[in-house]
Amino acid sequence: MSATTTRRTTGPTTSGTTMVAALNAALRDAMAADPAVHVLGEDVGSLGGVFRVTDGLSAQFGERRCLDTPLAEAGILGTAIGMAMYGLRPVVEMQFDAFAYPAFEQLVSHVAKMRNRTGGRMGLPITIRVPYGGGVGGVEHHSDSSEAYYAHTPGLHVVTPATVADAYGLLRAAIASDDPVVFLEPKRLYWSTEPDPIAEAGATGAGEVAPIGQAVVRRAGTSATLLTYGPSLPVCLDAARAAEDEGLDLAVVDLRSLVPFDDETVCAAVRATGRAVVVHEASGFGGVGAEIAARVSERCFHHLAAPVLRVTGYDIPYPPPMLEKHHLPSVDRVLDAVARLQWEA
Amino acid sequence: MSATTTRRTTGPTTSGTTMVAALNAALRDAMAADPAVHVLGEDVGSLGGVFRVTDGLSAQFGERRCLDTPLAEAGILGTAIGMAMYGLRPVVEMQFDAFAYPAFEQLVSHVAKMRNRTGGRMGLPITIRVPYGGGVGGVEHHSDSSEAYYAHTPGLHVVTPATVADAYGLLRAAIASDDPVVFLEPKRLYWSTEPDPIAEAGATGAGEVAPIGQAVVRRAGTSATLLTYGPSLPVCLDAARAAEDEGLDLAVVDLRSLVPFDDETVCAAVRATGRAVVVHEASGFGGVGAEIAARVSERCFHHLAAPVLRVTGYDIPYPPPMLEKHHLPSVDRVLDAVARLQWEA
Amino acid sequence: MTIVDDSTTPGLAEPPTGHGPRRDPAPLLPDPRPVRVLGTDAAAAFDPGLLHELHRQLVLGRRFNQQATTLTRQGRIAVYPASTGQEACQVAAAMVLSSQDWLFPTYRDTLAVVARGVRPIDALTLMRGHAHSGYDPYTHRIAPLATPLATQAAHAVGLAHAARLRAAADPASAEDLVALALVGDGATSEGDFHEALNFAGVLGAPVVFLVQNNGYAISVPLARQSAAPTLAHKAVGYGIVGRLVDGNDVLAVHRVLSEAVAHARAGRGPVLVEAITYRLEAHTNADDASRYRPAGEVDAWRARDPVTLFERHLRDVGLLDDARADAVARAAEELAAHIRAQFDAAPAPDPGSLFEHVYAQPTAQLREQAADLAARLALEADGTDGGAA
Amino acid sequence: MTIVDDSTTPGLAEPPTGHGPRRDPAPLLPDPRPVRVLGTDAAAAFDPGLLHELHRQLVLGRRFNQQATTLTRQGRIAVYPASTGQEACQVAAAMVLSSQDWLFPTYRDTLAVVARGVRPIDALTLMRGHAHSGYDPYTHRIAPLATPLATQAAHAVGLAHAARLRAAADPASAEDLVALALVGDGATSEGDFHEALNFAGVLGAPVVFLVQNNGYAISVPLARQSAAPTLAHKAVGYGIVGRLVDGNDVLAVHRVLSEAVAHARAGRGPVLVEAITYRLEAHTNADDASRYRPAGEVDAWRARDPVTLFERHLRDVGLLDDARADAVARAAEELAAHIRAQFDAAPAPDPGSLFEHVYAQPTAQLREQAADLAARLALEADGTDGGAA
Ligand SMILES: Cc1ncc(C[n+]2csc(CCOP(=O)(O)OP(=O)(O)O)c2C)c(N)n1
Ligand SMILES: Cc1ncc(C[n+]2csc(CCOP(=O)(O)OP(=O)(O)O)c2C)c(N)n1
Ligand SMILES: [Mg+2]
Ligand SMILES: [Mg+2]
Repeated sequence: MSATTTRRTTGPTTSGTTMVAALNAALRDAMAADPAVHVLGEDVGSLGGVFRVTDGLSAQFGERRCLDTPLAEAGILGTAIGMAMYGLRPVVEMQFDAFAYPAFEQLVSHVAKMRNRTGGRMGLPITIRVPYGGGVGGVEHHSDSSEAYYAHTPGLHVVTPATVADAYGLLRAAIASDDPVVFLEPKRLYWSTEPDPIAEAGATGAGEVAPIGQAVVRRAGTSATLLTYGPSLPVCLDAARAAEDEGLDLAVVDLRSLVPFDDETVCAAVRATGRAVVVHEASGFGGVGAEIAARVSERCFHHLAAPVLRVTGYDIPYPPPMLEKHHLPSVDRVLDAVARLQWEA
Repeated sequence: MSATTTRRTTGPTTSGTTMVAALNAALRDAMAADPAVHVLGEDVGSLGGVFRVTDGLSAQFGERRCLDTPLAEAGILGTAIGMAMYGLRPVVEMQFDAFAYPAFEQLVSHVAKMRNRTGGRMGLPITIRVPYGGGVGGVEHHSDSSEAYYAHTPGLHVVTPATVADAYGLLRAAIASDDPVVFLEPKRLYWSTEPDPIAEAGATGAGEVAPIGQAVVRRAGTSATLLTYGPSLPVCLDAARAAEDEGLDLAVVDLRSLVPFDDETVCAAVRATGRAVVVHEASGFGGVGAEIAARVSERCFHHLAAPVLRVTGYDIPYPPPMLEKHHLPSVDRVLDAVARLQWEA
Repeated sequence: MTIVDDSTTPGLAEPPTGHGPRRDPAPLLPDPRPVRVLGTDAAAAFDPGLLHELHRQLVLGRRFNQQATTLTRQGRIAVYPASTGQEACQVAAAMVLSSQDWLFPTYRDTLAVVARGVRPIDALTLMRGHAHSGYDPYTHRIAPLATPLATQAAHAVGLAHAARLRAAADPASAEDLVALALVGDGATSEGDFHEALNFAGVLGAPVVFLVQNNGYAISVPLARQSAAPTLAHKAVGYGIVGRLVDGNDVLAVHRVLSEAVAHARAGRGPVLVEAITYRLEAHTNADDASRYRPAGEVDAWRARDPVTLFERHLRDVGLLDDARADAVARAAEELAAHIRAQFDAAPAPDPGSLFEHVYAQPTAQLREQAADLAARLALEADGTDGGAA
Repeated sequence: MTIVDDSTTPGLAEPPTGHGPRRDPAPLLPDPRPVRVLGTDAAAAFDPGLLHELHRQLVLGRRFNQQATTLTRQGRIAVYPASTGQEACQVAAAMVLSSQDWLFPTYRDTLAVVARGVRPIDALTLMRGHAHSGYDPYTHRIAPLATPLATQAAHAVGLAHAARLRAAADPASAEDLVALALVGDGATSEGDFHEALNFAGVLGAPVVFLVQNNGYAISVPLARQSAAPTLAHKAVGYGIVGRLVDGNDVLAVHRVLSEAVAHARAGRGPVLVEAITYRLEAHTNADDASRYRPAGEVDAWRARDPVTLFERHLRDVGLLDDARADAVARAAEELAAHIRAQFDAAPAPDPGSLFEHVYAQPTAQLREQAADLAARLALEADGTDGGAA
């Protein structure tokens, strides 16, 4: 099945669906559609995962298809590699962002490289689901934004939904992809239902498979362009609404896929306004925002009226719950950056 | 001992010294100066390390001070953490870049975070030596450039020497630092002796401790500025020499320290020419070059006559030996990028 | 012990080297019947003072677990992984250590941390959410509580090894310390557990590993975690001694751990102790244990509640009467009240602290970012106070 | 077997659940005397055809090791980790597998890969430096040779488990396959080894782990690697069967591995086999073994050369005469000549291949980069050919 097919399924269609429910439906539909799809991870069975994303799967498909593994992330991913070698499509759950790190070697040295190593003979269609990011009051090691590590590793696709529909659509696409996909789920949005209908071109509808590699303009605008993804999308949309009061019309682009990167959509949106701010939760230094700012600056240089600015987490370990609000990009910080876009120049 | 003291030691002073010998001298001097310094890793004892960087240390200081460990990188780093908790200064050798990945969780979740976690009460003065990069005909997994992973992790210092003198001086500073330092050694330069004397301001002399956090201008120039580090410095210096024929006078900045980043030196050098190219071996997407390009664009925007360009490894797994020359930034690729700096504009 | 055939057929003699120590496995293998003391003659050997202190700690510990759980219901602690049902292990782990020893707890071992002397509010800091850790690890010789499972086991080995290194280099400053690393049954599956035990075995480091086998890793039962005869049997693979103990029998845990600590302290190498116990509450307050275990199972374990078992023993041997029980219960209530009061008085954390301890000295970059946040907060404060810039 | 005390003191009865399978350790523990067949009566049970085939493979294997090492001296192979001295393990590992089975080699196991049918030049591709892997893993059911130690052990478990899953879901397509994972003694220290064995034990996957214990991990002797009685004793910690075998006795390795494969294939679970052997050459051609081991030790092991030991046995039992020995030697020379010829004919790799297989379909970004390189190479070619643009 191609990763870019768009087709109707039994996915969630009601407007009150949470992102968790959408992800659950995507897994369920994928497992029903293809017996090669197997879910494995810590507590994914009878518990349904600590976030309930795998709820009911072991009951419906049996414990063989939805396997509670021993507590060892390298072992889980290593086992998934072997399963994929034999033709299965494993979907691995990492319980939290920081607990994917024990599997880093298997991910970087094998998952990302096996197809290349074997001259295309052995691909590993593994989906690695990682609940990521903060804003949920998690204790240390439960709120990391680790996307930069994965995005810098050739051979991986890196995808992150920001809407309920995309949670469904991108997860279906990830599982259908013949390449490994690191699928980053913004914990902060797990319990959000679809926000007010967003006027957008090319957005995924409910129950549709979303294409990997395509950014989407969530809001058109003429003054400046916000480039963002995952948990920061709602912040940017709020900022854009707030900016209206100041007479600014901000465009908001949801990247959805960090790798492959959609230069076309991003550059078009930036050229249209001549000003851009990149927004993400991860620490700024060496974050994905650096890549976005660098490539936008490179590709749109003569369209830029001001430098591309970044609003990100600070360059500190993720803070304790009581302080995390200071670390996370806020509407205010986004608006401040917009204000610094040299409007007089 | 402060990381930024500059003082004479018994380090290498002869001009024919290789980088391996300089690193070895730095370890020897540091161990002699401070009984808290302990070396540990795979094959660091009687073998002296696969690159001989620890040659003779176990003979001179005893096996307790220079310990051959079991073959387990997470265990090595985890053990070093405990040793540092007790007040020692462990210097860990990772045998090759890709073999540091098993220790990723210990590095990211503990080494980088312990001081912050404990409100400054428990620092971990660990030096993690990682031979990195390609150009030495290594089989797969022996040529990774992993600096971006470390540079994006708050709490770590990330340092990489490009000259023999800096190999000595930065390693002494790393070991003396009260913070953890990922010390990246460009394998490709291991056997190089100091190149032709380089006219440079603020460069480390032989046998001196080099300050962490200070870039150095290896070559002044007026036309454009090359920003680079580690194994790519000689390539940039060669490119600068070659550019002379075309009437271009290229400045070359050796970053030496990726974290902390020396904005001052870098921005001054870029503002002086108005044009910049970042050069490194690692894959470009999400590489350290993205951060450099982004922050230079942000901080020097109105001084730039052209976008900051990047010459990097391609976005592919590191190639096999017979093909690596195509992947590595070459003088030609650097000159091509310089040529694209919109000289007519 | 010889591991090779004695055959002397020419050319087929034993290999020239045995490739290593090749020690006798017999003394390493655990007795598969968990050590019990309660209800046996061995109980009589315990000093009444120790018995009373163990009792007091158990009752206080239980109350601590209850109070912390209540605070989660009130939203004053974000998350609390209760050790209810495991108090015998928690209390014994703290009590067998001397002041020079180090404790390496997991996220579930707040009670052991408190029993070793940390103020309850400081021990609960991580779970409250005010800071990542609330106590000075050097004051109490306790590593910070943290969640990455099994990683602390290697730290314990490194610290214990470092103490031996220092003792060898400078006998005057020698501390005969032991490091006690706590681990859950689930965490034994992590590679870090393996690497730590292997390093400990090879280095002969004075470390005791206590696996609190409570039968579950969140929802995953031990049968899906390991097919080993017992977790203590893992010891043999590292050339270290394995012991199995009834984790709900506080005297048994105390005895086995004391012996293990003495063994390690004497330079005889590390010990792996598996304590069979049960967590009576859910994994944390956020967990729904009914999804993965039957109520009957919990009830059966409740009948083996470590506090009740011990109280029954003390009453049987005439060391506990109602008056003493009441006094201890009052002390427990005082502890609970004290904890609540500490929570009332706790100040909010300072946002400036975010940047202070990332490095020994903040970098220029962090000073910039700290200034940015400070300016933003000043502005907000002005706004809130109605003040004008 | 019961692991709890039978005591029936009220309230002190055995824990309500044993938390897991708690199986009997006795059948899992290895006999600490390595299995030997050569020089024992058991040797007589082997079929002469098999004996001759083993002999041929051993001689060819030795010649292969020599030829590959020679090619490193000529600079035609960048690096070669010879298995000289370990040929009995290499050959037996390949021969005990059926066609439906899978082999998961380490970087030292080129010879096993060749013995399973891969063309020598293709098996040497990684070490030559032309590509990361030279053979189709599906054609031969051999995972690519790769260097990250112990990581392949988990892949073997996953593949073996997947085969069982498919067999259960679709009995018609069932393959009774076994995965054989090769590991070095040093690699047993890695967390990945532990996690793989634990998964195998819990899943009951049909995997055999063969540890070639050659006494060293590069320079590090086994005594610094592990304090275990034997590496095979690690099996008990995973609830799997451990066996110890003389790795220089090809008949013993063949027998023990055959039994292990049969055990796994029958659904009786995984097996860990430790073969005690020795690498007679340096770690690789880049290594200087004199830095860490005495010449006398090497000489002593040379006296137990697996090829010589086996030839002596065959001559003793009248199955090898000079004529047969010469014929096999000639075949070995032909193999060596064939390898040299293959090297002469091997084409240079295509730079365009760098971008082709990073993903199933190259991304736009990679197409851009491939075009950049292609343009650069075209320009260079023009320059070299003296052609003008
Ligand atoms: C490396 C890592 N992986 C996953 C987790 C998530 N997690 C937290 S507790 C837990 C279960 C731990 O079980 P066990 O070791 O038996 O300890 P217990 O909770 O029973 O005390 C898991 C999977 C984690 N904290 N660290
Ligand atoms: C994860 C990892 N760490 C380190 C290395 C570097 N290295 C290559 S071979 C080797 C020694 C391996 O020893 P052993 O497992 O005994 O295998 P042998 O070489 O004896 O066949 C080491 C440390 C590696 N390849 N992978
Ligand atoms: Mg548990
Ligand atoms: Mg070995």
